[in-house]
Amino acid sequence: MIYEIRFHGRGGQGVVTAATLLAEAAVFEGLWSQAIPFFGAERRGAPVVAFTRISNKPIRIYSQIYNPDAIVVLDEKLLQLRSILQGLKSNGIIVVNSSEKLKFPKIPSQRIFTVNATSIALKLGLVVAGWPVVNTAMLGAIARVLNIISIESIEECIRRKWRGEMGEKNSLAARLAYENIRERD
Amino acid sequence: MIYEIRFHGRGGQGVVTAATLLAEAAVFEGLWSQAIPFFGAERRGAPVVAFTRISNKPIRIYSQIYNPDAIVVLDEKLLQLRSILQGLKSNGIIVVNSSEKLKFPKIPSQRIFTVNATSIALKLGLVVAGWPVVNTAMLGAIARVLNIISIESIEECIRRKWRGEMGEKNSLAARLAYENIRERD
Amino acid sequence: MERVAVLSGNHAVAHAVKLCRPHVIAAYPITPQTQIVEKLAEFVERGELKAKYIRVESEHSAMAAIIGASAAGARVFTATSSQGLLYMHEAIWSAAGARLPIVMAVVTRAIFPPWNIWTDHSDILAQRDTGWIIAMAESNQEVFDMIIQAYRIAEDERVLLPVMIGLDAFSLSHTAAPVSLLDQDKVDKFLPPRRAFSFLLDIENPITMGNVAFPDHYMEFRYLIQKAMERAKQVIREVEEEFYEISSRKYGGLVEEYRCNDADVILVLMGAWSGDAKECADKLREEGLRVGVLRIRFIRPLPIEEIKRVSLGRKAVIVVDRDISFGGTGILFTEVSSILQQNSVTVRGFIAGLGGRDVTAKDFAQMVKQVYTDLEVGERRSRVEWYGVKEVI
Amino acid sequence: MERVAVLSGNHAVAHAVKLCRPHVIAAYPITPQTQIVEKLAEFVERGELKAKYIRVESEHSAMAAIIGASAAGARVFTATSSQGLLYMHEAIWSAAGARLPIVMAVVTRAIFPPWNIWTDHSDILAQRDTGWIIAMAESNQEVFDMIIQAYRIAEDERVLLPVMIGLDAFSLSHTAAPVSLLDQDKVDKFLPPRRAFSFLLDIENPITMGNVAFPDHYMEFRYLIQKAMERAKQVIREVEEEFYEISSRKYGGLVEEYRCNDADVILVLMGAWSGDAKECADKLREEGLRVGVLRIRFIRPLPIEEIKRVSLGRKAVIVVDRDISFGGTGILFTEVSSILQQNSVTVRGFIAGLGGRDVTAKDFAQMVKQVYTDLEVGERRSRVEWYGVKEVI
Amino acid sequence: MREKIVPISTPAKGAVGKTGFWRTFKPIIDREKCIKCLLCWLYCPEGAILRTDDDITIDYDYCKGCGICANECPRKAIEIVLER
Amino acid sequence: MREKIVPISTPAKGAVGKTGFWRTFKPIIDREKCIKCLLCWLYCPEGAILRTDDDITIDYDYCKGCGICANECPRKAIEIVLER
Amino acid sequence: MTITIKSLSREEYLLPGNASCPGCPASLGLRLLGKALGKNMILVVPASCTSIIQGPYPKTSIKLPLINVIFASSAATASGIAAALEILGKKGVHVVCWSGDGGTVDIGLQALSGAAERGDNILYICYDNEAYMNTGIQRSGSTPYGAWTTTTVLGKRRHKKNLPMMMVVHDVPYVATASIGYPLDFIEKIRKAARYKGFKYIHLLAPCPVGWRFPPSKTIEIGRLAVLTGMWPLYEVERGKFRLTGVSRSLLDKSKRSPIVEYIKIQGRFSHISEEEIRILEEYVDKLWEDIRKIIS
Amino acid sequence: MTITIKSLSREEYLLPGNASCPGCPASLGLRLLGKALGKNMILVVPASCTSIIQGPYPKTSIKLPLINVIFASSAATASGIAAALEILGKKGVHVVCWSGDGGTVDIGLQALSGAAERGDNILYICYDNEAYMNTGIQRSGSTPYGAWTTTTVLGKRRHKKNLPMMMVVHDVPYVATASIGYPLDFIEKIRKAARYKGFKYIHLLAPCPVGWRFPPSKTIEIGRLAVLTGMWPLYEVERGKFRLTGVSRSLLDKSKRSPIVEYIKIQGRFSHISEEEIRILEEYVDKLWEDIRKIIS
Ligand SMILES: Cc1ncc(C[n+]2csc(CCOP(=O)(O)OP(=O)(O)O)c2C)c(N)n1
Ligand SMILES: Cc1ncc(C[n+]2csc(CCOP(=O)(O)OP(=O)(O)O)c2C)c(N)n1
Ligand code: SF4
Ligand code: SF4
Ligand code: SF4
Ligand code: SF4
Ligand code: SF4
Ligand code: SF4
Ligand SMILES: [Mg+2]
Ligand SMILES: [Mg+2]
Repeated sequence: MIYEIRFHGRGGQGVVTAATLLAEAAVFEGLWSQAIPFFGAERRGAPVVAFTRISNKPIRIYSQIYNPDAIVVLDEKLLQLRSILQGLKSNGIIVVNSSEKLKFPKIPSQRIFTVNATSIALKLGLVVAGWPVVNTAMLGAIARVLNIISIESIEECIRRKWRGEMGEKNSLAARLAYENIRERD
Repeated sequence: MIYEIRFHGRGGQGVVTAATLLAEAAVFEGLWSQAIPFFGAERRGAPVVAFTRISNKPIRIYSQIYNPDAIVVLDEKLLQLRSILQGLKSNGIIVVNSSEKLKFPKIPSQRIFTVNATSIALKLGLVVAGWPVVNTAMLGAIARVLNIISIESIEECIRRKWRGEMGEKNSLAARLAYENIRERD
Repeated sequence: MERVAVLSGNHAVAHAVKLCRPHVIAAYPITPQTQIVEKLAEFVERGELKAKYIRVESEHSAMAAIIGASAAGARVFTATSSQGLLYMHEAIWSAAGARLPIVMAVVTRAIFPPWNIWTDHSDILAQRDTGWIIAMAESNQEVFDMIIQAYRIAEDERVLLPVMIGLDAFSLSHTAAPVSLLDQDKVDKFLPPRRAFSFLLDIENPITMGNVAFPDHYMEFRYLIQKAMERAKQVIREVEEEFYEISSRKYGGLVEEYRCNDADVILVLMGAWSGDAKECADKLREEGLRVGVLRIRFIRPLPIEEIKRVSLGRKAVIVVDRDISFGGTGILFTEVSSILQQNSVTVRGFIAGLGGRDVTAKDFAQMVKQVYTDLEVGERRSRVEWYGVKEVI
Repeated sequence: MERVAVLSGNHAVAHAVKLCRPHVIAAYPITPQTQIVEKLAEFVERGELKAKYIRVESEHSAMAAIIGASAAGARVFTATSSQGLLYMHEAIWSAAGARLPIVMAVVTRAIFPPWNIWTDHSDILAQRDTGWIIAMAESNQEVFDMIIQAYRIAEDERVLLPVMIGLDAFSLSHTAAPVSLLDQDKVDKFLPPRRAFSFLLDIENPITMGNVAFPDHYMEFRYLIQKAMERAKQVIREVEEEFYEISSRKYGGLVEEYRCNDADVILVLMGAWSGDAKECADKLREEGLRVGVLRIRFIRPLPIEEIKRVSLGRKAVIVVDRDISFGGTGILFTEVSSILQQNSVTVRGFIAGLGGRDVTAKDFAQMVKQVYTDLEVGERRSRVEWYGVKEVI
Repeated sequence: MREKIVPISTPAKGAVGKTGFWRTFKPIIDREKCIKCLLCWLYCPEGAILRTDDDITIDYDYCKGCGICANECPRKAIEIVLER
Repeated sequence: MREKIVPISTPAKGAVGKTGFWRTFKPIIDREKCIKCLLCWLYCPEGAILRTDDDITIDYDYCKGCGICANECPRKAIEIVLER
Repeated sequence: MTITIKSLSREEYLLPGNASCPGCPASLGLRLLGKALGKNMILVVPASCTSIIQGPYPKTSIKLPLINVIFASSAATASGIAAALEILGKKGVHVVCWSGDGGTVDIGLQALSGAAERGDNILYICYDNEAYMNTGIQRSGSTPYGAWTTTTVLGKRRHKKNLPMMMVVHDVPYVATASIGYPLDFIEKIRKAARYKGFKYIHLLAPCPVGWRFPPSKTIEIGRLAVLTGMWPLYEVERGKFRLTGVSRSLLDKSKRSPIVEYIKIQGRFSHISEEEIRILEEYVDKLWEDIRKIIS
Repeated sequence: MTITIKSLSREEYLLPGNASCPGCPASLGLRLLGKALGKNMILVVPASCTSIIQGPYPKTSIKLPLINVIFASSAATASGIAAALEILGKKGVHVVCWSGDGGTVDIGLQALSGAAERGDNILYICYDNEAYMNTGIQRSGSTPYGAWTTTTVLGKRRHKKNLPMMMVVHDVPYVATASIGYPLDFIEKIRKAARYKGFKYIHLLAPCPVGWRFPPSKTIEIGRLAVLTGMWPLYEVERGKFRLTGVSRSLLDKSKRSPIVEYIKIQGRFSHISEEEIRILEEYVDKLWEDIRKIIS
């Protein structure tokens, strides 16, 4: 079993952190994982990607991910990018941070989920430098649809990363997203 | 035919210049030559050596000279050095700047010549920084004993190197040494 | 059991270094090595590592500073990459000539111009003449393990040479993966404090290091470096055995052999993409092609015997270089084929993946298949080609 | 006929450079290269050479300055040796990557520590990966000739790569020997002014040199350097032919073959001691041993075809290295035996003469005889040994 | 071809794309308040404020939304709103 | 052996031999004139002037004959003669 | 002879759509450099944020001939270009080094000092964002006391190297400081410098929102506060003659200077600074001005 | 607290029979260094005449732990040694860089400046013979205007780089100039420097008979003339406090300074200098002192 996830976000949104936390949660579950940042000009606001690779066996490949099983989009606006679904498996999953019902060109066999991570973040007061922090919420969402990593593991890894209140809030964000994710047509 | 000469002098006496001028004179005669400095700490007053290799064919070897045909000693005091005649061919020639009859341990088949280059230099006023300049005189002496390079070629090359009065004086020094060299017992 | 942490290759380096209790660290930042030096600076500032951290103004000075510290008896560390490695080239020679047991991590990265920060082995391999022991890791775990072993190798009296541990830019340096850590007391036992030798800088024993050696003396010092390199081979194997005792991990000494025993074709390479090559070997074996992987762990000292032994009697040896010696050819290819002189085995070289161009198991499979096809039509000539170059740019 | 002057190798370089009318010279002194830069500084100051002479504060800056000047369209020159060459290592890569037709003289010298200023080829050979064309001269005459040809090769549109011309410390650099000079007008005809290309720095055509290239672009630039290296082989031969027209001198292209035709054993080496090796060949032939000398003139681009052709069917090829890649072996040995992979010829290597240890025709004869003896008792295994190392120091 | 043997690049607007896409906040000029002092034009790090004769407009294709123009406008004639 | 694997050297007088041999000129102290001010001792680059209690002697094995001592002696108590 | 905004050309030499962060002082500085000198210049850029700002091959955002160079080599490369232009008879072209603080005060210092000593005909501009930003905010010799960076997580323990004054010691015809908070002053100094033959040096303070941890809208404001608090005196030294410029002219009088906390408190990099550390910074500023007083008197 | 000759130890740390030229200022300087600090120091020596003076393997003329290092690296190597000593708990050992002018003002400048900025605990001594002597007299950044060297055969066209004042700008605890003509002053400054923790810098003028072309007996005399003519002011800067020392104390008054031709005329390297060039040198000296006056006031 090997499972590959691509995260899309914008510089400053914590995309690499999300990919790494997911990898840590996988290890916490007794699985193997990798978190792979793609290094470009990670300017604030610029589109950024990162990857997580999860397997039940030690992972020895280090090449890049071309055909992810899932795509996580931290900012709805990124759906405008032509490249956003590039390579997604025909039975792949898309998880988008969105408040709306998405009209989005995809292959019928692919499934699309949305969760309003922004409103979760705002509700919890998770705001840094004017930006809602949505990466942890998105982890809760992906945990739900991946179904190989428990939300508890995600919460645990988040709490290990940020001690105290920050940890609590962020893990709660993940939990709320986990509970509120919806599948769209 | 290959002819190898080793010059002994002291730092500041122009030993390398002597070796080079001899090489130039050889080329002027239509022969082939090399002038090889040995690089150590060439401090003023410290013992220094240089070599000239002369041949009637192009010289292609660049290794050092171990068994010279002739040894030229610019400063009599250097005769105290144990290494002074090291490697000299059994039929080799020794030319020393000296005013005296030398008592010097050598193989009988070797020949020893002296010339008072210092007095020639002093007579001609060839003095730099308190030192008599003896290297050009010694070239005249070696020309005489080598017998493959004419004194005229030596004079010419000296005059090319130093234009004007300096050239004249130095070539005269060579000529005087050429004429006044003596063989000792 | 020790804790498993998900660490980037860079952080794996930093954690391993911390466990080795270096006295002096001097480093200069360069992408993609920065996380190493940042993490170590943090360890030191927060008091988690009792060491002096010198924030030098260049890599040349980084190496110079740890040369000084090592000559004064300290255990030392630095890390760099690409331009930084090239900038300290002169000092690199100096460290080896002085026989100082320095350990350095090198995040392998492409060389300017143009700017490119992705992996490429040309930088580390261009240092192969310098008298350093040079190794490349395949995984973050191995980076961690190699760093700790590096000190033992470097400080072994039979060796006394500096060691460079390479890890691929981004594919290892920035990719986070699980790493089994080791307890401090285990590492302390494995790696005792550095011993003082009589050639160190010490006011009670005034000696001069490195003054002029005339032609009648110089060559012997060079010879002694070469002798030490030869002895290092055995030391590397021994140290790995001992490390196995505390970690239950070993990789195979100077090289790692993966399914080589019965292989017809052997892929030879080093670094992170070796894992993809192994993946390729497994896949091709499913298709009936008997492929093995010989991973070069140490390129200096050169594993001559191992390469010879493993290559013996194969249909082909395929060397994949992530580097190029311009006007010559792939550096591994040159080394391997030199070892296999007087041997008729087909050695096929591919130059691939320069400047971080991705190479996957599929790509390796394509190389292997091409060689098989050639062999089938009787084309057995050794040669090198470039893989995956676009014709027009 | 042109004037014959008795010149040290260094002065031969300076005179050749002057004839090439460089616009910008930047250099930093180092024994045994100093005479080159002193002479050139004097030419410039005395108005005999219309050029800008930049008295840089280090070799890294020397190379940087001529990179800048060359990028702005100037013909440029520098010279260095040993530590200076190592100190500019990063910039050396940079010059080649930018495809600038720079010419540099390298007086080959041993590497610190300990200090040693005598000849050793490790310094120049340690630069063999960098994308420079690298040649070594045998005589002062050849140094003179090579410098002039170097500009033609470097500036040829099919090449556009920098060129390094090596000459042995002291044995060439300081040994004065007759050199046939060339008249300025002949050189002017042979070497026209440098042509301006569209990738130079020019306010009328603003372009950016060397900005970031992602993995999807970088590799092609490296490939193009390698292609240029391959084309350079032909260019080197052509340029030599043309040079012959003005000088009546030629040496044989990438290599010089001396009495190789009927030889049983070939000595392979480069640099000044090749003359001693030829002397040895002549002497041994008098004793009935058919020995030839294959002198490597250009080590980059590597004369693969030539080495292969000349080695074919010999009893043995003896490679004598004045260098060592620690933990590997002699650098020429590695290159030559790599070329002769799949070939059963015996390749014997000797590491000799490091740090200026003198090697004479007699020494070469001893190496050759040892190989003959081994062959007679059926010992045909290729291997490398050190020649003339004292056991105790 | 000759141009392309070396790593040289040619000038182009949008070398990394339409960077207006990076924007989270958007500056909007209030033409009532604006006195055309051009300070915003001078200070914009992107050159994303276009100066036509003596008027100004924002080139939203490239404005990265840093907010400097708004911060520096002496008339508070530029408002920053969340990008939609 | 271990000492000798690296290029280290040990201190010794006369590392390049008896450098008194380099001398062309020789300093000779006139003990009449000397007031034992030790200035010559202080200035000698070679450390070739030996200071015994409050007297001085020249170590001709190592004196290179630079003449500094003579030049600096306040009493002109050192004479320089041509070396024989 | 003060410059007006209106007089500035509309031509842009740093094209939009480049890779600078929002609010980047380096990109604004480059833009202003273009306004100051127009097309007649060749840029030399060592490794730095500016290497990235240009954007990747095959495009570039800079409409000037530009050569990217290895980190330690900008001044030397510029010397070479200037020499080439001179001997090839290309007149009226300025050779400008555009280098970060790391590439100036640390790894590029030697080449810089060498070129200055030789008096080579170049204009060297250091844009000083007070850390190695391109590699992710490590301390440089130019990072001020007390500032957090990733290699000084508890705050730097050494003061900023005073490069402009070191360049004054080199006795070159023109040295000036500038701040991105005062663009016209910067432009004026560039133009003044360009009138001299020989080596010219301008040190531009460039507050960086990413590295200094402030909102990108505050770049100019902080550049101004640096000057108003006296942390960054604006001056120029023409042929050895020292002169305060702009608002700094009135700041010799300490009472005219804003308290430095105004500058410090809005920067995240100083968020953990102690009272004691602020005092040390204040003393540093006082000494800066004391030295200036001496020079002027 | 002035030192007397008699109080100096007889112990020699530079042993006779070394490879210096007769009349060498570098070897005298080393000898004095030994007298100043005794055995408790480690020497760092970059490529220079001092590399040769030691003599060749397997012997050495220096009875102190000494590490020869690559040319550009002395200060950085010293930083490493100092760090090692500190963490290994070895107290009371001075780490001293003994470097030529080339290794200081040119190729070693960057490492030097870096170590100073970090405040590393070392004493850096530059013995300044105003050219690259070990390689045969090429100009350095420290060669004075008008001087012949093999790379400035018509006389150097640039002034000497003012390294001591650059080090003062680095704001280190101790900076001083010294001249081999005043050994006791030099020894005193070494001892003073050694009392400070942190970075200390001493710049020793070292007239070299070989490179400056004067008889070896005149080394001290010329070292004195440099000071008396005002060409080389003796001073020290302790914790930022500037103080002229020795005879230089009285030389602010130009009339007290000997004419610089007295210094110039006995040096072969200036033998072709013109009246105009002498004037330029005079102006240079006047400016030197003018700057000192400003600092002192
Ligand atoms: C020899 C070398 N060492 C390190 C680097 C890595 N590097 C590239 S840019 C940079 C930081 C530049 O800092 P600065 O000069 O202040 O410019 P900024 O990034 O802040 O604009 C570093 C350390 C390099 N390119 N070359
Ligand atoms: C990188 C490098 N470049 C050049 C040299 C050659 N070199 C050795 S000593 C020296 C001159 C040293 O000059 P300085 O520092 O003034 O000391 P001095 O010889 O005058 O005592 C030079 C250029 C070197 N060893 N290393
Ligand atoms: S700064 Fe404000 S007032 Fe001035 S032009 Fe811009 S928007 Fe108008
Ligand atoms: S927000 Fe920033 S980028 Fe956009 S126009 Fe204003 S200053 Fe320019
Ligand atoms: S300097 Fe003269 S007076 Fe003084 S001790 Fe020496 S010889 Fe005697
Ligand atoms: S002549 Fe020179 S070396 Fe001899 S004792 Fe006098 S000062 Fe010392
Ligand atoms: S880090 Fe700072 S200086 Fe660098 S590009 Fe971003 S804003 Fe500009
Ligand atoms: S050249 Fe000058 S400094 Fe060097 S050893 Fe000789 S006298 Fe001393
Ligand atoms: Mg910076
Ligand atoms: Mg010097």
